[in-house]
Amino acid sequence: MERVQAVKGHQGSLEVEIAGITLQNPVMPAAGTFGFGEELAPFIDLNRLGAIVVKTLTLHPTPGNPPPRISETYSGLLNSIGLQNPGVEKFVQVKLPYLRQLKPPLIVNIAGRTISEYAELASRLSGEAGIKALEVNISCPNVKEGGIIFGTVPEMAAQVTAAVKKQTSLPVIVKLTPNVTDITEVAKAVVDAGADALALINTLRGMAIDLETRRPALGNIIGGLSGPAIKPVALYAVWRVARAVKVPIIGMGGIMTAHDVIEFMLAGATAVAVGTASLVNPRALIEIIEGLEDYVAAQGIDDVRELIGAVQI
Amino acid sequence: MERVQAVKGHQGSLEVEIAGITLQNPVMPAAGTFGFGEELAPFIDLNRLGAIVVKTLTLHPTPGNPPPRISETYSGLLNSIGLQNPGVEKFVQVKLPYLRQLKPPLIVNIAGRTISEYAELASRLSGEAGIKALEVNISCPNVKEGGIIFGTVPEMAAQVTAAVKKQTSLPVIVKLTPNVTDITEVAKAVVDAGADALALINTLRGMAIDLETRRPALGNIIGGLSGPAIKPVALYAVWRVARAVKVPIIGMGGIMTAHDVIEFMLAGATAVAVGTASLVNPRALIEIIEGLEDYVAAQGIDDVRELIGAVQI
Amino acid sequence: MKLLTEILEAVVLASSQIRPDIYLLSLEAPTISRDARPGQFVHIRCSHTYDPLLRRPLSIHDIGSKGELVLLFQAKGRGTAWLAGQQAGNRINVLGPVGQGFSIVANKKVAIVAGGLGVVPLLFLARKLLESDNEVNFFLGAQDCDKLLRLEALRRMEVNLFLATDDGSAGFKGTVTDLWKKHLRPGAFDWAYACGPQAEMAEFARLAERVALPAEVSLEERMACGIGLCRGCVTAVCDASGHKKYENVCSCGPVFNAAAVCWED
Amino acid sequence: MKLLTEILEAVVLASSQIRPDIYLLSLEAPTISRDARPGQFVHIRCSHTYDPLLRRPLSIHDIGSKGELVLLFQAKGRGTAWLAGQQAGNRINVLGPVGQGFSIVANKKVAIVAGGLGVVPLLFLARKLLESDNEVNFFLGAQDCDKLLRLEALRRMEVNLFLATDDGSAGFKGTVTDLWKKHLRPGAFDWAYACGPQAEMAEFARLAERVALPAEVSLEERMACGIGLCRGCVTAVCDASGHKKYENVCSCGPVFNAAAVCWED
Ligand SMILES: Cc1cc2nc3c(=O)[nH]c(=O)nc-3n(C[C@H](O)[C@H](O)[C@H](O)COP(=O)(O)OP(=O)(O)OC[C@H]3O[C@@H](n4cnc5c(N)ncnc54)[C@H](O)[C@@H]3O)c2cc1C
Ligand SMILES: Cc1cc2nc3c(=O)[nH]c(=O)nc-3n(C[C@H](O)[C@H](O)[C@H](O)COP(=O)(O)OP(=O)(O)OC[C@H]3O[C@@H](n4cnc5c(N)ncnc54)[C@H](O)[C@@H]3O)c2cc1C
Ligand SMILES: Cc1cc2nc3c(=O)[nH]c(=O)nc-3n(C[C@H](O)[C@H](O)[C@H](O)COP(=O)(O)O)c2cc1C
Ligand SMILES: Cc1cc2nc3c(=O)[nH]c(=O)nc-3n(C[C@H](O)[C@H](O)[C@H](O)COP(=O)(O)O)c2cc1C
Ligand code: FES
Ligand code: FES
Repeated sequence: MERVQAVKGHQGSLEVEIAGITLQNPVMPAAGTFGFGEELAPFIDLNRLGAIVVKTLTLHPTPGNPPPRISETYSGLLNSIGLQNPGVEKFVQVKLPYLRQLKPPLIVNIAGRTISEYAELASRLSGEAGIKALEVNISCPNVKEGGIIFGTVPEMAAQVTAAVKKQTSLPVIVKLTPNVTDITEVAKAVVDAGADALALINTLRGMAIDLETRRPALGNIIGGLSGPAIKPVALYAVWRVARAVKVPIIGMGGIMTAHDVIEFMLAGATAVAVGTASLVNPRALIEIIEGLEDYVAAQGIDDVRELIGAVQI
Repeated sequence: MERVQAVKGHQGSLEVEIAGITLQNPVMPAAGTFGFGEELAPFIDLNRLGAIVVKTLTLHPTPGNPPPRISETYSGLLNSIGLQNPGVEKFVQVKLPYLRQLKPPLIVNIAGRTISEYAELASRLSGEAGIKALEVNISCPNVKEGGIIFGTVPEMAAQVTAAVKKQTSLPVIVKLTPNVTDITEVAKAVVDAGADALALINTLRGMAIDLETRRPALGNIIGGLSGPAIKPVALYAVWRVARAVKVPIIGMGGIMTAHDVIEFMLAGATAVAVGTASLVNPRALIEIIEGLEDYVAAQGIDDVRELIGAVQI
Repeated sequence: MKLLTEILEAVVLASSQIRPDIYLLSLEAPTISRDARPGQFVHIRCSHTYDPLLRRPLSIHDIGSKGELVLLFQAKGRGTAWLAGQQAGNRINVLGPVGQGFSIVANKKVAIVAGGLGVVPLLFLARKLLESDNEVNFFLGAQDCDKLLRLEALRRMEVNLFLATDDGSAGFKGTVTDLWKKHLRPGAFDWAYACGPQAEMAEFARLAERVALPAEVSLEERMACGIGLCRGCVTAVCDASGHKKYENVCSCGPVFNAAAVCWED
Repeated sequence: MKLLTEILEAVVLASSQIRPDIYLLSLEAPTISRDARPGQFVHIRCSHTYDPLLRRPLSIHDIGSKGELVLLFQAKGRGTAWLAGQQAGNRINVLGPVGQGFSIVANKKVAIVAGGLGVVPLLFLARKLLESDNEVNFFLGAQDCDKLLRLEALRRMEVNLFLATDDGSAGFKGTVTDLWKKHLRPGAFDWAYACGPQAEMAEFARLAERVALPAEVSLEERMACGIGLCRGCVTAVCDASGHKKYENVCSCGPVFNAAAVCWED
């Protein structure tokens, strides 16, 4: 339904740039919905993605939250995974070799329980070949220590950013939470502290109750809401932040189709990430990229960057 | 699908109490989705509702925002009505006589551009017979002055509440916005300032872009998101606030069925409001009340108040 | 009118695709068929879940000879695509009839100006105006001759039919308002009605005003409730003194006095 | 296994309601039928819009004689209600086969313990175990005789069938694990498989461990992706040293070594 007839012959450029890194197209996976890449390889050609973004890494292996971790909501998904991951060392040994040989730039997402853990993660990963940028997750609603706490107080967000910047020469993308009164305050604070790009939004805090048991539907009680349900909130956040800061923005939140991508770019995103859509349809990333190719062709757009922030007010 | 078979003979009480007012059942309309009552009268018996809540009133007639004011999102609705209403005087003259003769307690929702406007509205309405409570809207995302600004800063929210309380002996319900970092801070501030009950949540800030025109889908650029999409966010807010304050809570946000009502009550709501559901199905309020009757009957619940805050953690 | 509005599970009697993107749908909805007046619409749930969430407004296109409710619609987006997939025997949740219809005059010379899908409410209007002994002059326009909708049905009615196409593939070459303008002398008509693209209706209103012809238009606006609860569907109208205010298209319209509409918005 | 997983628009060949809330659905899904192993599941979109949003996991119940993929499911909530409404000729988006299936042993005496809907993956398992020349003892339990599913199909297979019902309306009166326990002497079986309610599987695991019988169970957990992307579907498993960790039910399971599962959770 969403696919536009391609105009024969016309081929607009889909290339964009984020923090000095060139992406062949603006579409990448959202952290935590892509495993470590291999799981999707049977379904799509990972080399066609704009970038590769892997599940949040912590310094030590993290077991994650007790199940149930998933609860479906109307056009949305509540999750409380709790950053389950093998830890940075095992990642470097077991996962990185595979990821390194993929063509798209690799962005590694990190989260610490303390500012010094963020710094340590940054320094540990900076030395590794094949990593093109770090995405700093200060917005996970599902862990007790760290996570979202750093993302809601502008000063703390700035401190995390500065600490990471100090340890790495890699571009630093800071991932913001929408669960704040004014997201532009946090955005400005992290940009002032050196963030090279911003990623937004992470999930909205949410909850569901199972009527049969009268217990929370999630083992962790609360979770993060993602998927089409949150798209309007995400688009608003991107639009607000794009007008408040000068660094490029990776927009995300409920993107399911190429049309959604275009809305995010018009609102001010330079690139986008696709999360929940991949969980529903493992081919979503590629179908979205193809949809984007069709769209720029049909509209006679020479350079997709024309769309960035081009909403008419 | 949602209707549970009623157990013959058993009839649990649905009565609840909010700020000294007895409601025959916990279900009322959400402000702004019920007109001034008359519009729904052809479809449902208004006397069966737990309470009557009318569109926000302002001191002077408010023309509202330019169209388009509505944009459908996935399982959600963006609106930017902008508090269009005839003003308090016309309300008293033209609408109140009709509302006064209805049996359920009448709750009048008010919004000012300044604290003194809130106070003036409260004093003007307190003298009128037939009004049982005031709902103070400090959470409308769609107006430039007042509205949400008062709802995001705890001190200002408290000031509005105190100013209203001073002018009226009616119970005061304060309606909160979810667009804050910590809703419990605002909740505590308004309760300390004298709020007798809380209503939450108002809409989430959101935005959509029309791809054909590349303009915002709403004339006001941004709007408020309501409907099933936001239910998990609303439920989380109710649960948080219920554990933070002692006053009763009117929960709302995405309630479509009796099952949703039960989730909100388990999370801590004493009563609930139904908004978007009435726009989709004019009979929703009554169907939800009937669903609730069936549920308490089927579960053998003697008193619906057993459910309030009864989620098992 | 409101007391007549019902919510019902209408049975689909027949559905046919009359153009690649245009569908004709007959429903069994006796109370609606009985009470419907031209210009009113029905408001339809296009899902059994919450996505799509809102009802879709569709004008009442006709009441068939067996009392069936006939709708004519374009499959545009997610809601109408769902509707296009419904087959005979399925049940559809319909709210209606809603809104204020056209004024039904009697024994007059009337002009009906239909641009594109604007024909939808105007066919039913023509039928009713004929029943009240009016002389009905029906101006039908579209981009090209393939897009002239319900031509056969109109030809079977006792109307004077005038055709216009943008490309001249049938009838007059130009817009339907341009065609109408050629027939518009003072006194040529006693009453005029239009539905179609915004720009053509604005032009229609301007032309009618110039010759002081009473004129009504049917407007479109995005809707949520369709029954006046939410104030989501407003259009700007001006009272006699030029004072502008927002009125609900669903409950004060969709038919408005053409002179009252603020066309510049 | 992963490379064999496909996403396809499967055509519904037949759908029948075999109990008030239970449906048997045949799909044309040749690649899935070809590659499927007992215990694997398919992951199905139950909407053409975003509500319901997630796929629903259903075990592979059988591969029919013409290669059709057969599913057996209970209409529980919104997703399965949609699926129950699909008719022959409709297309359904299916991802599969997914997950790790049961171990297919050969020339052994095996016990299969099915509680309620647990029969779903176990019928296909029995068929495959028979093909590998095992002696198959099939213990089937349910609340009452009306809820014993696929009894006729199982009777047509070369299995030793043992029945249990909670109310004694057919076979042994009690749970299927209680019935199995009565047959469970050391050496009675070489291998055991189970699927059913959590409590019965826990009991099954305990009993099997007591006689050191290799035992496998198929677990259920809420799922999003179904292919290991999200870590949403974990269950706690213990390694030999009792060390607990969370493993994906979708990609490491749904079949697990019964001894490894942390049943107390
Ligand atoms: C009073 C009235 C009568 C109408 N009668 C007809 C008719 O008889 N035949 C016909 O083909 N169309 C008619 N329309 C337009 C029709 O309602 C829209 O084309 C339809 O709602 C589009 O829905 P969708 O799901 O296909 O599109 P989507 O793009 O999925 O719609 C998304 C949202 O936008 C709204 N929307 C989209 N386009 C329009 C539009 N042009 N006007 C109002 N809302 C819109 C939808 O209702 C929905 O809320 C009428 C509109 C109004 C207001
Ligand atoms: C590997 C596996 C195989 C399964 N095989 C079968 C089968 O062959 N036949 C059958 O009838 N059922 C089977 N189930 C259970 C089946 O998936 C659920 O009953 C179904 O998802 C319920 O969806 P719904 O839309 O009807 O319910 P809803 O209540 O609308 O579901 C809401 C959400 O909860 C999830 N959910 C609800 N119940 C369960 C459950 N018991 N297990 C996992 N998720 C659940 C849904 O997938 C959905 O995400 C299986 C489950 C798993 C994990
Ligand atoms: C199952 C799941 C796991 C997630 N894990 C992470 C994570 O580890 N790190 C992170 O920064 N964001 C994580 N997210 C958030 C997503 O990256 C993304 O910000 C969010 O889901 C919004 O996008 P979507 O609506 O396209 O999913 C996760 C989201 C989901 C649904
Ligand atoms: C069209 C529309 C108009 C609204 N107008 C008001 C209003 O005037 N005053 C107010 O306090 N809330 C208003 N709201 C918010 C609702 O009262 C309610 O808080 C919100 O919609 C969440 O509930 P729901 O998801 O059930 O709609 C409005 C909501 C909608 C959808
Ligand atoms: S659509 Fe709600 S008032 Fe018109
Ligand atoms: S459901 Fe996503 S990892 Fe299992």
